Amino acid sequence: MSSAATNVIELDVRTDEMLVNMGPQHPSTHGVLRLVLRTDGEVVSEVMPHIGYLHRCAEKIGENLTPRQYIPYTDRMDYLAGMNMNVGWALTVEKLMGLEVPEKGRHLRVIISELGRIASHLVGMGAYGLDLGSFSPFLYAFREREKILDLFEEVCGARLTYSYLTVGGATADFPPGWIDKCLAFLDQFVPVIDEYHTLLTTNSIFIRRTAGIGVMPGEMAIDYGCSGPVLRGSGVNWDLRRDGEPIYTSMYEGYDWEVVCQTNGQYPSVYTAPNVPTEAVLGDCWHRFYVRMLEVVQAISLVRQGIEKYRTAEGDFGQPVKLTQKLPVGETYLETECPRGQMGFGIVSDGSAIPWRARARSSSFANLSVVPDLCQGCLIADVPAIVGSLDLVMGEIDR
Amino acid sequence: MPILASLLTEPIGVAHYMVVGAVLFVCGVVCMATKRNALGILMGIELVLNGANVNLVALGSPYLRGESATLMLDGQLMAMFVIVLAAAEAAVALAIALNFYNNFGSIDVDRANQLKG
Amino acid sequence: MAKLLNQCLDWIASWVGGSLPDDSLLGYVLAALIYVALLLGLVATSALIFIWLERKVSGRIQDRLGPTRVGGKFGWLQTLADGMKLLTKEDLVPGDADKMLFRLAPYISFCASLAAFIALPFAGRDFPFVAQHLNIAVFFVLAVMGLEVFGVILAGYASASKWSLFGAMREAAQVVSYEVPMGLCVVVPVMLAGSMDLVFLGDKQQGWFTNWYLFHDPFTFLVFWVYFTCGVASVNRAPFDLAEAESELVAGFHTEYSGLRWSFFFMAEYGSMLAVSILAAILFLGGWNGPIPIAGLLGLTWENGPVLGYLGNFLGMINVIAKGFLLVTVMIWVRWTLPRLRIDQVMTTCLKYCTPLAAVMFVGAALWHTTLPDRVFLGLLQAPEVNRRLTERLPDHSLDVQAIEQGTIAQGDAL
Amino acid sequence: MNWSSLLFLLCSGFAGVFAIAVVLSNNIVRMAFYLVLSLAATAGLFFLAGADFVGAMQLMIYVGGTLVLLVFGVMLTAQSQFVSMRTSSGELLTALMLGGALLFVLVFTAMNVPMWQPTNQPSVSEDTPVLTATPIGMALEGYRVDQLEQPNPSLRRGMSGYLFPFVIVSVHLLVVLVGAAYLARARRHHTESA
Amino acid sequence: MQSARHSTPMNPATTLPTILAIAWLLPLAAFALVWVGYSLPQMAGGRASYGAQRTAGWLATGAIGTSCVLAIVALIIWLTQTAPHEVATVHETAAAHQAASEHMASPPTSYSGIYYTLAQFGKLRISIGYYIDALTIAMFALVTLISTCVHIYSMGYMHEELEDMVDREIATPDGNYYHRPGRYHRFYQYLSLFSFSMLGLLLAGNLAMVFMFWELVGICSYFLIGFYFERPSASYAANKAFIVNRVGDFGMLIGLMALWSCLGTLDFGDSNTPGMFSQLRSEAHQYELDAAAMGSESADTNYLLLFVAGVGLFCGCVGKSAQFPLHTWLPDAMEGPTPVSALVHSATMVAAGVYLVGRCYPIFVPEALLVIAIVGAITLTLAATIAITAYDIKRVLAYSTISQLGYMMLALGLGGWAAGLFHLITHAFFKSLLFLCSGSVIHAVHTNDMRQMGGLRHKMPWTAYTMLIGCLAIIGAGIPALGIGLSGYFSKDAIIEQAWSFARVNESSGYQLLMWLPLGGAFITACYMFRLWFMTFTGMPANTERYDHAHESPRSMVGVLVLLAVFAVGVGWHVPGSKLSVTSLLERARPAGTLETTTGTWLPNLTVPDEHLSHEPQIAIPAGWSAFAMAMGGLLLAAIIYVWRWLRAEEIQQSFSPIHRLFVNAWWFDQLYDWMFVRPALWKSKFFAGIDRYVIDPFVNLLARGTAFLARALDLVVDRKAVDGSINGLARLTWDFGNSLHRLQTGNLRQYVVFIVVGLLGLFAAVSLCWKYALAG
Repeated sequence: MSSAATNVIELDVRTDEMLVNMGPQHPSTHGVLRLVLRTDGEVVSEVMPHIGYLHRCAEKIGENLTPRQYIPYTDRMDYLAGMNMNVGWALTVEKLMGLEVPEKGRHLRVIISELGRIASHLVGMGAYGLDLGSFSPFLYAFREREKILDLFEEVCGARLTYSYLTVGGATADFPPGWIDKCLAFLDQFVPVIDEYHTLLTTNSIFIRRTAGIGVMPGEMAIDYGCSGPVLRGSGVNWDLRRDGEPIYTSMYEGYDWEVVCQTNGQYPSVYTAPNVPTEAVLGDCWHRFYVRMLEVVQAISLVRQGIEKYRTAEGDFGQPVKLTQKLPVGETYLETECPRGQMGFGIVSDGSAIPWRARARSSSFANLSVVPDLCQGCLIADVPAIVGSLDLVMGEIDR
Repeated sequence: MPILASLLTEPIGVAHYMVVGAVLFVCGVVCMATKRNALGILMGIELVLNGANVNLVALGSPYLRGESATLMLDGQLMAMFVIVLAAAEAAVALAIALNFYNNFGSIDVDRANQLKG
Repeated sequence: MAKLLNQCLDWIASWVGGSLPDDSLLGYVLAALIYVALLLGLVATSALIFIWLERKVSGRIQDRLGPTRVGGKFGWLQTLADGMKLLTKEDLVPGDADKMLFRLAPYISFCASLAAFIALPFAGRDFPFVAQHLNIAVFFVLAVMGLEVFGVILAGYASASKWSLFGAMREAAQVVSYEVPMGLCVVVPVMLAGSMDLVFLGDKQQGWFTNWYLFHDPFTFLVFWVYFTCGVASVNRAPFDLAEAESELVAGFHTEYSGLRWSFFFMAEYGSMLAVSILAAILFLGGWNGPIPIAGLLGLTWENGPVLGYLGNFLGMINVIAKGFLLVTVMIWVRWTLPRLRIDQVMTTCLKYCTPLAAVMFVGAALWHTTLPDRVFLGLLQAPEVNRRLTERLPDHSLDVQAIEQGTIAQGDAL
Repeated sequence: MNWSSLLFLLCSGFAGVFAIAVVLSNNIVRMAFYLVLSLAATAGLFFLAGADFVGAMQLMIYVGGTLVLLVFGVMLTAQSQFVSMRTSSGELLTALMLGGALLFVLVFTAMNVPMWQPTNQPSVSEDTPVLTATPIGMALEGYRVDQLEQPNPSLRRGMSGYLFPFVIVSVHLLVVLVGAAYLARARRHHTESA
Repeated sequence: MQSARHSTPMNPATTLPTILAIAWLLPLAAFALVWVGYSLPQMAGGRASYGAQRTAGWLATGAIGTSCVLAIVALIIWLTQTAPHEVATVHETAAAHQAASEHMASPPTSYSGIYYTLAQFGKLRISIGYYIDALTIAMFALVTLISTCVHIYSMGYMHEELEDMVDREIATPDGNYYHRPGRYHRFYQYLSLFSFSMLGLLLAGNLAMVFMFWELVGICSYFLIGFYFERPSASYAANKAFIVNRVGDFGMLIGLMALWSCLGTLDFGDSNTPGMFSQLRSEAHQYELDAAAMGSESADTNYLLLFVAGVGLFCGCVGKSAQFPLHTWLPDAMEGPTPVSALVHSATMVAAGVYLVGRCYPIFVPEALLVIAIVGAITLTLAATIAITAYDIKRVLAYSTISQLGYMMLALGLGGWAAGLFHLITHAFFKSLLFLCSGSVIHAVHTNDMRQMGGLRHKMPWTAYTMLIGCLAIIGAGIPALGIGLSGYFSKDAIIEQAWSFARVNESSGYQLLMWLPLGGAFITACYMFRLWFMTFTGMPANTERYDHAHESPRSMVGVLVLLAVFAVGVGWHVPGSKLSVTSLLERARPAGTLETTTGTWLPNLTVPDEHLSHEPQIAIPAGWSAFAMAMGGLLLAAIIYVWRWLRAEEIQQSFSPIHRLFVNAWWFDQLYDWMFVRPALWKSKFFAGIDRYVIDPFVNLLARGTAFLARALDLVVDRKAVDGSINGLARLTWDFGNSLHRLQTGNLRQYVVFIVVGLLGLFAAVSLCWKYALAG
């Protein structure tokens, strides 16, 4: 025996480490993420994410188009929450131009982007169930998402790539009767959330699969630059809608809401949801999922408030600026709270109508970077559970 | 050879079973004598035990011989014990093989010659 | 059956002046062929129905319609259409695969699953509907169903795909482990009946549902659920479908399979599901003896002559199959409801919960049985006469319990 | 030829051919596969010989348990360089020759003992089922219900049961289980600095 | 015995000797013509032209062809004009055998007479006579047929000899190859002479004439082996063949003397005086061997003399038929041209030994037969083992020939008269086929080494597949269940059945070996024959250059191959629609009294069984199946090693290197003889030569250097070698002993298993001694 003061652990069987490709064609990587797993039996010793399969030169394109022309490209970044992308880019340009959106337009944006958040979280939730082998919740989630998409279609004519919210406000106002339809949807949707909780959140197998898995402490989340539900799932009380730049926080001025995050062992009680199971550890997959579920409830409340305010607001909804509007010389950067986290856009302008440099900072990219750390020593089955709980969208990462 | 020729006309006797048992036994022995893989040798042992079992069962079978001289139930009980003990043996042998594999990084029994004289 | 066939053939042969001995090979081969055809028909048809059922049930569960068109209504011919599609698919074999094993593996799985039906009776009494009446049928069925795992393991190995290998290893670990609690559960009704003969076990539960072993005592009631859980696990159905977990292992052991071979794995899976369910039905749910003894009430019993008895058996057969289908439907329901367990959790479920539970139930049922013999339905009712009379049918060719008690038979004094 | 001869031929043919395949095959996984088939065919032989309990046991314990274990071991160690290891032809030939000699001797003996030659009247018709499960169970508990008519009391005494071996085997199994688990378990060496 | 039973217009008694005499003398005429027309002028310095050389070939071929036609005519006459022997009825049941045996109370039909009396010394008459029976006729047809085939084949094979020839085997001192004029005509001259001698040997009516032609074929063989006499190896081989044969002939002479001294005649048949056969097996004695008839003082002495005569005659046969221990010449004889190997050294001349034993069968006592059987058994095993390791294609065939001759001898020795001779005939066909095929291959690739061949079946399909037929025939391929097979199947089965039958009658384990050896031999035969075929014709070409130049042989050669292949397939069959076959023909010649079970006088437990007993199903079926299994096993082993390559030949050689070396060096017989006979002779001569030259000088020198040398020697020998050496030696001995013991403990698991099996077998052998169901029982 060596004299070193070490504890040598010999494994049961000396197995060879195996390199396994999970993706880019794999049912559980939601697109074209490629994870190279180094496994020892069922135990994963290392995960190496490989990205770039969906790279489309989005930033470079931004240097060739005017900001309004660029709006459709932002749709294609986080294609599950195109509306939120639109609003992020629009706000950045507005910040550069010093534009201010009218009151009505502000509430319109809140309604639309919170609906977008619901739609996005529904996919995240349903697909997560799928990742854990439960198929039906996925369809339940999509059923409801389709209803939101119906609403979106009605306002802008598209179901996925909306290009609705744009620099200066929106392309159009809500069609007549749309508000009622939206409210009707929300009324119908609230009880459905309980079904989701039954099928997933409180399901004991679900809890066993997620609680205590992929635990990420708050500091680590901050270190890695995680944001959105991933960050808040680790107990960091941070939401740009509250903590962001004024131009963004002013959008939510007058809204009554709380950041969904466990503080002092408690989630905000305003949003009704099942209790946290004892097995769950703050920062694990279950909490990330749970935060998303609560944010859906939160978004419902925000939409309802937004509708109230919209109805009473006066004036124009905010006409879009000219397509070839010249930009002032300067540089600006703005992050907004998208469903997946902080989506930042930056512009450097030389005074022409076309930005000299367009930049996008993806939340999923930062969230993905924790995968190698979280998956250290987990089981193969935990990899989809962890990756799914981060709710990544490759379109955003690869841009 | 006569037994082969008469197989079509004669009823099956203990001798027939014994021939099968012999084939299994010899295959097992040859397997043990030719395989370098420890697990291959283990398989040879299983074959050998099975060859013996065939004989035991045949001698205990009421269908094959006069009842007065058969082993009857004893044959079957012996065979059962053999099966059970073979399972035990396989478990231990497998454990040894895996341990060997851990220590040598190989399953080749030719590597296990460190104690040779 | 074979003798009967030979006699029939002899009778036919006598028209042309020939004759056939009772033990002619012809009858035996014919009988075997008939049985195989019947069982294959049953397994294949029920696989067809189950696949359709699976799609329909999952559709309904998920707020969809499922197949609606093929075959006119309800898409009832959808499976057939799928089958045709599978037949026309290219039969792919990966370049690095062990070709022979790769090709053989689906058939091994299917054969094992089909072989379990050899010993499964569909009706009992004087003329049991069973291909091979074994007095150790329970044992045999369990043993043969354990062989299905070989096909899966070989498929996993031979595919030369890492995902397949993972699936195979999981399956091997899972099936071998679950055989233990499953065996323990099965032992409970075997102990109550005192026989491993499935026909006998079924007949012991004659009469109303009160005579079912499910309701025999609280322990058997629980054991049934443990058995069902283990059964689901041993046929690799969700939430225990680790071997083919699509979100983790792409498609597990059959990742590389396509077309007909793939469909054989499917058939094997559904065949096993049916076998496990029918075994459960016979062991716990009275087999061919319904909740209400319709056949008995209608007078279709063997006491009233063979023809009526035969008709009663037919009813019984429908009863068994219906129960089997019911349990399979439950499996389908479970599959579309629950998430999947992780492999270590599957093993924990088996070793930490199912096995001790089954062992405790076994002891409990044994104690119950000794304290309250000849009582059924949680000990509330007296066992009906017919059931007690059946005790005499114990395979006791010289077993004289009294003689043992009086010590005339030497106990193992070799000790 | 009657049906039992036919089935015997089939089963023994399978058992023998696949046993030979085990010997001839170089690939360890295939060997395991052939072994499975061979042992399953042997179980068929047991059924034919009227030992259905032993046959089912063979299927369950041997084929279903031991061999799965074996296959497990094979897969744990089946790295490409160990999947097929050749022995030198000389050894192969020696083994084959010796095996041939052994086979000859065994077959020769099997065919030369008149006691073992087939008789025209099997003592029990092949169609009457022989119920073995209960007598075996009783024998394991120490009662020989099949030996009640044994005229020789001393023989009866000696053959009266298998309770003792049964107990020994069960203890043995327990020990083996523990031992195997210990052997293959993770071992932790706690070494302190000198 | 002159049969007067038939008085048809064409009396076979007169026509047959005439026809056969013409057939016999025709080759002599050809020889003489070629000699006068070609060789004499050449000796005087003349050169025969290309066309003229060709003519010589045609002349010889025409002569032997005519002989062949005549022989066939004789055969037809025989078949039509003489009544079939009663024994020739096909034997179906044991009862029929019994009946047949009783009918045997008459000797076979034969015609004997004298063409010309050379000299008469008292009772001993030396004459040119004839003894014609079915065996003579059959052999006549066989020899002329094969000889004709070889003549035709040689026209293609020897075409290089038509003009000036470059012998690439011999390098002249100036670095070129040796040039010489072609010797085409001489080749045919020798072939004709050989044909004449061989036919004379077959026709001979007495042993003296047999001896004369015996020597004549020996001479021809000498000429033909040494055909390329410029090659040292060829001339060495020719000398070796000649000298080794003389050793056997010496024994034969003793046998002849013994016979003559007690019988007073060497005639086979009764021409004027009673011949040997009728003296020894008189009608009065139920044709049983009657030692008393020999007219000596006591029966024991007579028996001894008979034994000596038999063994002596057999000695000659040992030499001619290359049996152990005089087998060493035959492989070397392959130095001759391949057609010669086919004709002389496989099909005809070497079979003359077997023929002679068959011819003189009535005079062999059971003990002499046992000697024959033992020698045959040893030979067949020995030669077969050597053949496995040989790489020279012709040497493989040569050893195969020796082995097959061993089979024939074994059959004769075990009482299988018809079996042995039947195998002689079938063997002649398929072995000449095999040799001619190998000649075709050698012709194509210009090498004898099989390691240089491979894949040739694509290049020369006719040769390949005719050779495959030959191989199948020699291993005795057939389907036992249907009773269909190639010629070798019938003849080899007959031998093995006889061996089986012998082993059943004689229970002592030594005699059992006489059954197991031929069975094992069948395995090895199949193994080496197919090794040859696979190495030559299948697989990848080993030497691409040779492969690319290979080509199918000319039509004259291929045609002969096909013809012989047809015979190799069908010579064992019945003529369709009749019961006529080679066996039935042979049965017509079976000597009287040899179809009975006889026991030895000195060895009472030695029983030579009646040959017909071997056709009983309880012997024939297991024997047939085991022969079949053995042949298939050998074929399988060859395929495993050389086609599928599961086993590697080199590895096997390595692991069994002592055995391999033994086989490769042909059991060290050549070396043994070299040490035992050649070297002593050389030493002796050197010694006597040296006495003259070296007796004085060394003696003086020795004295001169004596003292110094002695001192040094004492130091060297006594001190260092003896004293130190003995102590060191003792130490080393201990060390080696320990080492040799530790070698057993290899730590090799598989070896331990092998030890266990060996122990098990040993245990069984021990048990066999006392358990009645085990082997010895």
